[in-house]
Amino acid sequence: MSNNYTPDEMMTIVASRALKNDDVCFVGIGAPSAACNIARLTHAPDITLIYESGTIGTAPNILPLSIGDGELCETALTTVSVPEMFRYWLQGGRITIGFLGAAQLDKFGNINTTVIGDYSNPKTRLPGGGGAPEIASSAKQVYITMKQSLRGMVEKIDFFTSFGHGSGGKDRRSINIDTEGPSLLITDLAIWKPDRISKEFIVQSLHDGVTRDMVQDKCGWKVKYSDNIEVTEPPTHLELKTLRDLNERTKIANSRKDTD
Amino acid sequence: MSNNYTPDEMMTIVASRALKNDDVCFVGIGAPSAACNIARLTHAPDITLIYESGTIGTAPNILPLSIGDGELCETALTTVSVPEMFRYWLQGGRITIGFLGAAQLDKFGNINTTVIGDYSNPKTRLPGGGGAPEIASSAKQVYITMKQSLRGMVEKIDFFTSFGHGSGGKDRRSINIDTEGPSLLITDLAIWKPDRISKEFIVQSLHDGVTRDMVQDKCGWKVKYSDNIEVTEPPTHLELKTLRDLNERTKIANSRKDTD
Amino acid sequence: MTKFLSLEEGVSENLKTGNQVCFEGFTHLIPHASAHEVIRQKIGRLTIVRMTPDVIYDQLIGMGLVKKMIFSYAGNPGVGLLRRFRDSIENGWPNKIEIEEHSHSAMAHAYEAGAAGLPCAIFRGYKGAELRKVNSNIKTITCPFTGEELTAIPALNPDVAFIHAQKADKKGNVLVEGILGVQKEAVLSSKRSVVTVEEIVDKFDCHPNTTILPYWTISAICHVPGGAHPSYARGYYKRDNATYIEWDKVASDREVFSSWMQENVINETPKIFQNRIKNLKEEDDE
Amino acid sequence: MTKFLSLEEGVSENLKTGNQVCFEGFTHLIPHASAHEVIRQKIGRLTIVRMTPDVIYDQLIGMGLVKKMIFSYAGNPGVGLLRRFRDSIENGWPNKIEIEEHSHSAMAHAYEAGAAGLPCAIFRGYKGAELRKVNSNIKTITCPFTGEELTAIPALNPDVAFIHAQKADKKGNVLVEGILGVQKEAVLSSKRSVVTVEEIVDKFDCHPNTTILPYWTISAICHVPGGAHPSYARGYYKRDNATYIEWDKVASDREVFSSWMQENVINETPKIFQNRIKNLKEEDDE
Repeated sequence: MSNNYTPDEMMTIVASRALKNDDVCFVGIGAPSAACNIARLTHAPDITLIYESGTIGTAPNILPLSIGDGELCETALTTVSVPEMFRYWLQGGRITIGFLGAAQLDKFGNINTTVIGDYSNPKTRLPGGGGAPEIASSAKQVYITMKQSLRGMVEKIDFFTSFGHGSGGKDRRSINIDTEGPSLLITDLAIWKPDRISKEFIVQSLHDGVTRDMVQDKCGWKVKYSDNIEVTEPPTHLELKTLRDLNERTKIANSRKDTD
Repeated sequence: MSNNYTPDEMMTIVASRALKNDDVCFVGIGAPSAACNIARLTHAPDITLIYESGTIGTAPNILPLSIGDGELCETALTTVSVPEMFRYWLQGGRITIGFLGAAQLDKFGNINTTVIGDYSNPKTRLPGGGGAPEIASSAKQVYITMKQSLRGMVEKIDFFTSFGHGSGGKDRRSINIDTEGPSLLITDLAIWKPDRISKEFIVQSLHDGVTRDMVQDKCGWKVKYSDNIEVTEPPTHLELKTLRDLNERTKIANSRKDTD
Repeated sequence: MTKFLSLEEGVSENLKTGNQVCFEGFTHLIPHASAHEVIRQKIGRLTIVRMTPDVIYDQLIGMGLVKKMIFSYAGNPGVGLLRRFRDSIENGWPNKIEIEEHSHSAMAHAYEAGAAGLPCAIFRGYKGAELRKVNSNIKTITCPFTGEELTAIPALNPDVAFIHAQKADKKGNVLVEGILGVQKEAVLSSKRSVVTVEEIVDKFDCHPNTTILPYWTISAICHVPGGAHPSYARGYYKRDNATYIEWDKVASDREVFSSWMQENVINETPKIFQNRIKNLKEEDDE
Repeated sequence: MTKFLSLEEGVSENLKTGNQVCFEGFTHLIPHASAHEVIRQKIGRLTIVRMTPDVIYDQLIGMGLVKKMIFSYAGNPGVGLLRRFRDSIENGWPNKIEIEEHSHSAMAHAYEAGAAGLPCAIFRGYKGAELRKVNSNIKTITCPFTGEELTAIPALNPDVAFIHAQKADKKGNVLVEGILGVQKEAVLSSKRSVVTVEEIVDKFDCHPNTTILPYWTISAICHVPGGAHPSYARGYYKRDNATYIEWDKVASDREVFSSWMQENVINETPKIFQNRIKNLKEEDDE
């Protein structure tokens, strides 16, 4: 066990712990990709990682910069076309965990990655939804990872890029979504799960050294806590080494070769 | 040129002559398959042959017994899945010539390969339509080959497996089919083309040695003839040799090896 | 998650009386051994599904195990009609099966929709075709953009799919190559799937875009060399065209059929298939 | 029927002012050289289509050649936002482009429908998603069998598709392998298509199920080694991640952008691409 780690590392490692050996994950770039691969390299060697570029059962030795790096294809069980990926694999209901990030997130797990401000005249135009609208409805569960900030975790998101639990309660069922939706939120400060009835995210566990004030200071809604709040176990030596080795390999591979 | 040939050989060779080097043919088993390959082995070396088993640009050295013989895949440019074949290639409008045979045919090119008699209590249950219903509507043109008989060429077919020109005239347009439909009928006795207006098949050419009576004796409707009726050129030596060599190679390949 | 089972177990654990089941294969890789095992286990009242029902469907029908057939072309390819199928439809022997008849394009779209998790497929089909009048599962839908009337059919989602494939690896991933048919769609659209394979290897070493079904999409893998005979398995053995031609005679007479089935199916085991391909190995020609 | 042309001719013969055009590629095989040629030829008022518009779309927009963009994710993958795209949307520089925005699943279905000759696609999409409210090309349709409300979108049928591929053979057949994206669908759904390739070979020698586009589906083939850079071509050269990261800086400032474009695009020819991949050859690592 080590005390010497960053909140980012903590977030990635906690996310990796939530994954099981028989999960089939639809992986996004960034923290989700790192988390999924740490899981694969530690406690879940048989986990199936799927990237939307069509690579199924991939096992990259370095983290891809993009969703379609060559490394993903070379180490995959097979690579299918993008239409097949979205039709047979995502919409076909074969994904157990869809990983999503967010520019803005509300307490019901609704996500905005489209615009800040008005859609037609945005203050900031973001990349848009990509796979997220259907990952949110077709994956059996959705895990969300994000670094907490007042700009990111907001009372009301500017645009519903993907639907979480709507206004809470049975909102998903009411629009005929039969998957579970966001069931886990992992931030750099805490682990959150939706309340069974209201579906509002509730803090279940504070990362080692994090206080309730620290969580509230970086969250735009009034934070609720579980009655049995826990302290997240810090990264183990193995977890941290696995993550850092992976990042180091990735950094070396992505550096420019200026001369031959 | 040779006088020593069968009506079947004549039919196949005449059909092969109708094919052009830049045609993309959706090939059925039997006479169409032989005709397409004779064309490929004589005047149309670059013709694209597609079998519904998914083989695109195939060049079999022997005639396949079934629509999915290994020979078709081994000699193909590429082999795609059957759903892709029917979706991207046939329905996508990429086929210039669809070849159809018929158990029953009427004078407007409508085809029955489903049942003789009533659908629910048939006298003879035939194999059914397979690819034909959509070949008939999606291929740019349809060529029909069949041996003439009173049972086969009938005033009224028992079941519309695939739609030709309906009751003639603009019937195809009236049900929103925008392809040309049956544009050529090649029998063992004659070459027929639809009248420009009525769409009824008219004899254009009698095979060498065939009389009008012979055609009428084996056709269940009152046969009409073109004003400029021609005599079909008999098979050339090359055509006949190519066909017979192909059939011989095929026969050898399909014979059982009883001992090692 | 897949299990490696004997074919006897693979069939008995996955196929139940009254199920809807497909044994897919488009000339290539037809799962004959699996159908024969179903016949030996006398699993009946089946709704059998296939684009191109051929010999094994003739056999299932002739043995009285079939309640209904959903299909698009029922023939002995390149040879002629299916005589046991005809005897059922025309004379009700041993029972008159129900049929739901489609075109190939419709069936292909229906499997695709099933694999894609959709309740129905839309396509441009059946224009002027009379099947529309006799099959209530052919409906229409209007394109909300162009106003064009399109054809709609329900997705296929069989209870069980049986396919035959070239290889499985030790984890249970399955590789199919050559003429692919609708096998991938059959497996992905079905609730359960049983795959017989020619060979089990440590690891695949193949092109990145090869058709591979991950182990977690398959219920059971059974090692049955020759299990496609008289169909073929590219890279292993050739199609036994002579046997297809002979089937026409066997099936033409009820008694000949019944004694043939007793001798060649009921009294046999899946092991017989490896003998049947002995003279058909691909290297024989090379 | 395909023609072998220079890239200059391939572009000028096929792309016209005001066309709808896609330059497809999903991280892999992005047709950079083709987009640069379009920029040099100043073909404008384009409607550009792509699932993942990235650097070349930022460049086309920044050069003022774009009227409208149809897309599902506009980012510099793994790096950040597209700054020229943002400048257009947020500040109208050099012009404010129209957008039609979708999800990946919708775009993939729309290309598929286009390739399959259908006017629209149905899928289970956009549930609770707000794009429904801002995009009038997202409609609903009711399944005639289950009553389920499904989402419908119009098929994509661009005037021209540009893709980059590994190989063409002498007849003009095109081989694509590795991450396939929606390139096959892009070509098959488009009225015309231009393919840049790394290499022209006599004949392919490959797995029977490899993705090959027959020569009669392609309008023009242009031999442009390195034509995907800084994207990559499996088997030839690696992705130049450093260049993608640098793009973020170039695009952050209008003047830096303009002079970069002058120097690296306007003043160059397609030949420059083979120099750009010199240090990225796959064998460098092996």
